[in-house]
Amino acid sequence: MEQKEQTKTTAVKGTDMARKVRGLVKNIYRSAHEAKAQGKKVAYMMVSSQYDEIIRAMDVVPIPTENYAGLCAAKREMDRFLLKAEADGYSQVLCSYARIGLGFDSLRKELGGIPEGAPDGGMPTPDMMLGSSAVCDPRYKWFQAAGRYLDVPTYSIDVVWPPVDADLKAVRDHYIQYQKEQFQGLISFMEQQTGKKLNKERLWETIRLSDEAWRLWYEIDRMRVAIPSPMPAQDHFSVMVAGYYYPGMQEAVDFYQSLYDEVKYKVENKIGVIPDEKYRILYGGGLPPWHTLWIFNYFESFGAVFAIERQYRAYDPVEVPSSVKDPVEFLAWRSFLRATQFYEKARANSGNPTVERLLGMIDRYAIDGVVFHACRSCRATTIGQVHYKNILGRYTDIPMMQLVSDMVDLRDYSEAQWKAQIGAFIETLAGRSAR
Amino acid sequence: MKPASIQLDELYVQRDKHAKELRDSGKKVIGYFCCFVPDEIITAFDMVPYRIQGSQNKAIDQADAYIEPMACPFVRSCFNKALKGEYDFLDGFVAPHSCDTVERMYNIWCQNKPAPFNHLINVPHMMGPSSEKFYRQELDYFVKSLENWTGHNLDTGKLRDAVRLYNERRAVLRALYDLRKSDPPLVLGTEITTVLVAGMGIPAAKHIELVKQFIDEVKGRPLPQTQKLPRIFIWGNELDDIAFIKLVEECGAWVVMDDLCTGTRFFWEDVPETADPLDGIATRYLYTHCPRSNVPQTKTRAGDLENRYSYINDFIKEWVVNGAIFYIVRYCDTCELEGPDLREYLNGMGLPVLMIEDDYSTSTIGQLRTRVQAFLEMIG
Amino acid sequence: MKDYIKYYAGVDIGSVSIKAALVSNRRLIATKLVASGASYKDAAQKVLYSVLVQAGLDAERLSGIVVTGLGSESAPFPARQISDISCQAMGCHYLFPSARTVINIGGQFTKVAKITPQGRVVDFLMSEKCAAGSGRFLQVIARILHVTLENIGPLSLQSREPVEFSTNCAVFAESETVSRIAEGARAEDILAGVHRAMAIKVAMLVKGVKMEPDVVLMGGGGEDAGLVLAIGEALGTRILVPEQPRVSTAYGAACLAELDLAL
Amino acid sequence: MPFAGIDIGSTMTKAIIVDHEERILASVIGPTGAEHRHLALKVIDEALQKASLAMEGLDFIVATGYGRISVPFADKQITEITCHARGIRALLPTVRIIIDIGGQDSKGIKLDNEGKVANFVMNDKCAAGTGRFLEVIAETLGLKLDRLGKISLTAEAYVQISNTCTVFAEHEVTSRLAEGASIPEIVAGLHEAIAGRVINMVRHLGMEKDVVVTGGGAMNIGLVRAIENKVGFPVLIPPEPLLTGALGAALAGHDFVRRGVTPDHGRRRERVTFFQ
Ligand SMILES: Nc1ncnc2c1ncn2[C@@H]1O[C@H](COP(=O)(O)OP(=O)(O)O)[C@@H](O)[C@H]1O
Ligand SMILES: Nc1ncnc2c1ncn2[C@@H]1O[C@H](COP(=O)(O)OP(=O)(O)O)[C@@H](O)[C@H]1O
Ligand code: SF4
Ligand code: SF4
Ligand code: SF4
Repeated sequence: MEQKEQTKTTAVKGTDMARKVRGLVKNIYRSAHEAKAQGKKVAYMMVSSQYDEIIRAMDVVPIPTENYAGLCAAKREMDRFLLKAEADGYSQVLCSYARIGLGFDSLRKELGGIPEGAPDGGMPTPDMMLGSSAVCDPRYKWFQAAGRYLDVPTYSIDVVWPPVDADLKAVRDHYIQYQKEQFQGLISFMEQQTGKKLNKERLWETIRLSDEAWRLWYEIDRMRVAIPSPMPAQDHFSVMVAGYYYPGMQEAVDFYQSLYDEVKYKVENKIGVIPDEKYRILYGGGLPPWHTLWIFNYFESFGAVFAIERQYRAYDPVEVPSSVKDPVEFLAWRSFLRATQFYEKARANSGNPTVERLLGMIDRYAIDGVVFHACRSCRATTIGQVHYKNILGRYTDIPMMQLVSDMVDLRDYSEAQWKAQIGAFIETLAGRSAR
Repeated sequence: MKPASIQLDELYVQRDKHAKELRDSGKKVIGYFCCFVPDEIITAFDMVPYRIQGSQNKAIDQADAYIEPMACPFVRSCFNKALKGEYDFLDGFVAPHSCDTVERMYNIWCQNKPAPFNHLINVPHMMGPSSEKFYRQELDYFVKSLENWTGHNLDTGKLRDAVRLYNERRAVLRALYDLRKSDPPLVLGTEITTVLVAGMGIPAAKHIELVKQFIDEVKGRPLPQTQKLPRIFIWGNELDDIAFIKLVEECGAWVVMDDLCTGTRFFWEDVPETADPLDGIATRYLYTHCPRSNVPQTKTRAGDLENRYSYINDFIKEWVVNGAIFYIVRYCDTCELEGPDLREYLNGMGLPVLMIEDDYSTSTIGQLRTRVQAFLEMIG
Repeated sequence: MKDYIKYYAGVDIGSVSIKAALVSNRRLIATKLVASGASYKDAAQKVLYSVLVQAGLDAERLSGIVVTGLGSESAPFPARQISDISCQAMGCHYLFPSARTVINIGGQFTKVAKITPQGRVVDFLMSEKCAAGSGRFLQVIARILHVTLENIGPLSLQSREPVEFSTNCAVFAESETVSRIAEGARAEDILAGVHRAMAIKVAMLVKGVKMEPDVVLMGGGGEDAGLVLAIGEALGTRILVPEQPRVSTAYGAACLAELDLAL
Repeated sequence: MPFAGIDIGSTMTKAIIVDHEERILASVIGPTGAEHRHLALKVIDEALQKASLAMEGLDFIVATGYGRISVPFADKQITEITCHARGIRALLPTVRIIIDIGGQDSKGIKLDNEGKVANFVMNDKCAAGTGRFLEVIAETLGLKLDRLGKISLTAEAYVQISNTCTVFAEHEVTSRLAEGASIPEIVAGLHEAIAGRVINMVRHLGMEKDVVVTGGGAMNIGLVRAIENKVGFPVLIPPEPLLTGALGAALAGHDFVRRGVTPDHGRRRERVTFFQ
């Protein structure tokens, strides 16, 4: 029996450059397959682990397994992977990215090749897996579990950030030292696997390129204070691909340069995402609902545009002391400074760095309302949203709302409920502007 | 004097009673989460370490206004108690970075129910020399903030004494576990949980005394006469209520061994007595067997599993186990990723496994009866 | 002069029932409630027709219609769509001008809104995508217990030893109910237990918007005296319930049609 | 030497009496009500009457199903998992996988070569994937339960029902109807959804031939077809799927007697006081 056709999933984008991201995504998997064919090393990796430049500098081709999960969801091709992982004994509440990844690996092993119809040609079998404890727990456990399907060398590193109430002067040295040693451990592992030594000059070069890309990206986001909004959050969730999946590559710099030009043009000519911008929304956090991104367009149909977002947003540029001469030490410093950049502010005000960040955005981007997305299976990006909302409420009275589903698992999503909530939210915004 | 079993029962029911009495007599009580905050350090400062627990038999009725319902229900339950004022007696609140949820909870707790002293210890997820060094430095920082707060310097002699004291408690508890080796075991699984949970809120010296007495009482009891029953090993995270273990034993089994946050995990290994006691403490706690820590990979998958779980293999052989039950508190990502691997390992040894995911709530435990009973029928 | 009076209708297309209210100058003239069934369209047409007939009016005499509720997109007649949260707020405001917090327990979701003295929504929360804490849940339990909906409330009030539930899933609670029956628990104690469990869920939502008195309970849940009592206890406050709780949202919709606010 | 099995399910109560050659003497099926005890007695009495026996004439009574703990006259309580396995072993000895779809939960049971339970899985708390799910939706659609199967077979395509929760699936169903999907397509979608969930769960055990579908769900031909589609080969259906558990219970009673376990007569007498 055939299944009747599906509803729409992807979002209409606001910028030309965001539409080009699809090519960048395809290229991730294409280059991994090509590298594999040429006998180059490919590695499963976790995005935003602060080690990205090292992987590039070692000439290892990364396969971002989390991105692949999001891709499957956007193509609504996730169910068989989710179900496979669940059949293998993984809980239905376990991180759904991990479930897709494990389900994919399990299926590939069972079939002896890439499952037919897997989006973008699927992920090739990696030569190594590189986990990290940055951002969340599943990211250092997932590859260990994947060992069930893949007998390949696996290495994970810690990425440590101090708590906001820490005395930064007292802890800085041991945090940076540990971070550096963790990177060094990774480097020796990769040197063993590839049979090549890390070239420090090459590492400096990749750092320079990725810092340059992120600087441009930061400038772009600063331009987004413009009214009407030149680039919406759904575009951000596309264009982040260059920053997170092409670190240390010229492609990322070129991409953001073009995007910079486009956004600049839009700002100068007051070209907005939608013709009648009534409300400016802040995407307060939570992974995007990859399965139903058109929901952003649904907001737009009421004149509400997502002007800025916290999720997947680049760190603000940080100033590593010029005395740091070693690139690995530079990475450790950069990681520490990125993590703690809002701590001072937080301690002086709300006590919470995320809240500080959100407050700054609400102010600068002339925000009318905040929307959070709680993902049932992603603890790391979800837990705390209610707390942020509570604290934000002490500083601002703009409406805030939390939508609940999952980043990829459609079974946790109810369109009827979302529409009802969005309707009421828009009316609340309207009620305020009428007052 | 009441028999130790009765005293322990009372302490199990009213976990905070003794800690509150001590506090009223002028002692400071420091609450902490999980198995990664060394009791020894707190004790060396002449304070009472108190392991924070939730209530499996009470609904979580306030925490949802502060933390999402998809967070670990154990942590939510603990915070729910805090919101109700049931942890107001704590002078300090210490959280290790055991998992994402506890780390988030630290901030939420401090911002809504701050204790006079609050501290987070960052515990590495990796194991290895550099992690050991870092964790040691985190402990130094913890000691320093305790010194700042109490106005006293850490007395290394007292720390050494505390190490010895807790090692003694570990030895006593292991001796208690030895009584589970015989068939039928001399102590029930429910009794063991009662004894352990009762001890989490009182000074070690007092606990040692009670457990020793309890062991004597057990040895004096008549031997239980029953037909042969399956011997069960329980693996999982937070199981601080006896309800589930009771269910398993009621269905016709002996619970004889465990690897739980509220079981062997927190006490099994001794702290080595090193020249600088903090070194030994750092080593001991960092290498706690817990799904939230990552054992480095070896060459092969089989070798890997062996490396990660051989201690469980020892438990199973020594305590002559016939079946394993996993009790996982839902939304614990690390346990959920670990469970299938451990099952693969145990099945490989021919040990049947029942995997249960639950809500940290005794009200749902009746639901599990069919599953547990069928499992026992299957292996029996 | 009758011809110069203006009439407005509100239609609330809910998951369990479809309701219509006819108002003029905020005065309630007629109401109608039918079960939703398989076709929203027919039922919506039917309730609208019914209130018009009750008032002896032609469809042309209507000066405005607002549709609301989960099924509002399938309204078979031209009408403004407004979310049920705004409608319930407005309905509540005209019924109880002192109200600041309004709870609506419908078939599928429970919604809580904080409102201004003018009846505007300032904050709201909706129950999670889990049926526990919704009216349908009670229906399922009533069905297992062989109790009619109308009897749930009175029966629950007779309970002396409510069964303790702390699970938060409707269907799971359903199986728990079955095992409690198996253990011999009495129907009234089970119902009272369910009411308490639901009340805890609802109270969480209410606390989430930072409750302010007066608190009004509308929707099908308002018909259930046992639930009203349990919520009052959980919140430690007095709960106001309108006379016809299930049509209050439709009434609010009709009022909004009349006000023609720029929402 | 007669043996009785009584299966108190969440929806139906079933009783069976077999003789020492394991021939069925009587069987009764009735709905499970709010008061299990009375019903248990009613059903067993009816069965006893059919078999022209008295309670005292029974050599062993085994109770199973959800309500097993509240059958005061039973000699032993065993889970439905073991009973289903026992029943199927007698009826269809080649079976290796049992899929039991009951009113309240669904289960997968794997049998070893001797027909003993080697492993099992049960649905986790959610009603989706059970008979109750179908009952609730059938009610919403205004359909009789026993018609669902045939209706879905007339559909050429199915609509996807993605909500796992009964209560929300119900709403999804009504909105699909509003969008113009036909009732057969929706019913087919429901079967597809349940079959998917159940099979996915059963896959934990590893699929192996033969597969039998039993319990109330086996009465629904549309659901059975959907399951076959997922499994990829035909499945077996016992002649009276609702009775498998009760039969297994009766046979388990026989096994007990063979092993020399004596019935618990103390319990049985309680029944007399109960009756008055
Ligand atoms: N007389 C009653 N007694 C108790 N509960 C009732 C009664 N009537 C309706 N209900 C409850 O109200 C719910 C339906 O509420 P309603 O407001 O009509 O829902 P919706 O707006 O979603 O259609 C039912 O699920 C039922 O639990
Ligand atoms: N004729 C039928 N057609 C379709 N489904 C049926 C039929 N008879 C019973 N059922 C289904 O079987 C379920 C009851 O099955 P059963 O195995 O007796 O469950 P339980 O043991 O939990 O009572 C009901 O929920 C219903 O969905
Ligand atoms: S928990 Fe969240 S951040 Fe972590 S791997 Fe899963 S999806 Fe990614
Ligand atoms: S049970 Fe798991 S999620 Fe909960 S606190 Fe422990 S490690 Fe964290
Ligand atoms: S957990 Fe239960 S109530 Fe919640 S969605 Fe699932 S079936 Fe429904």
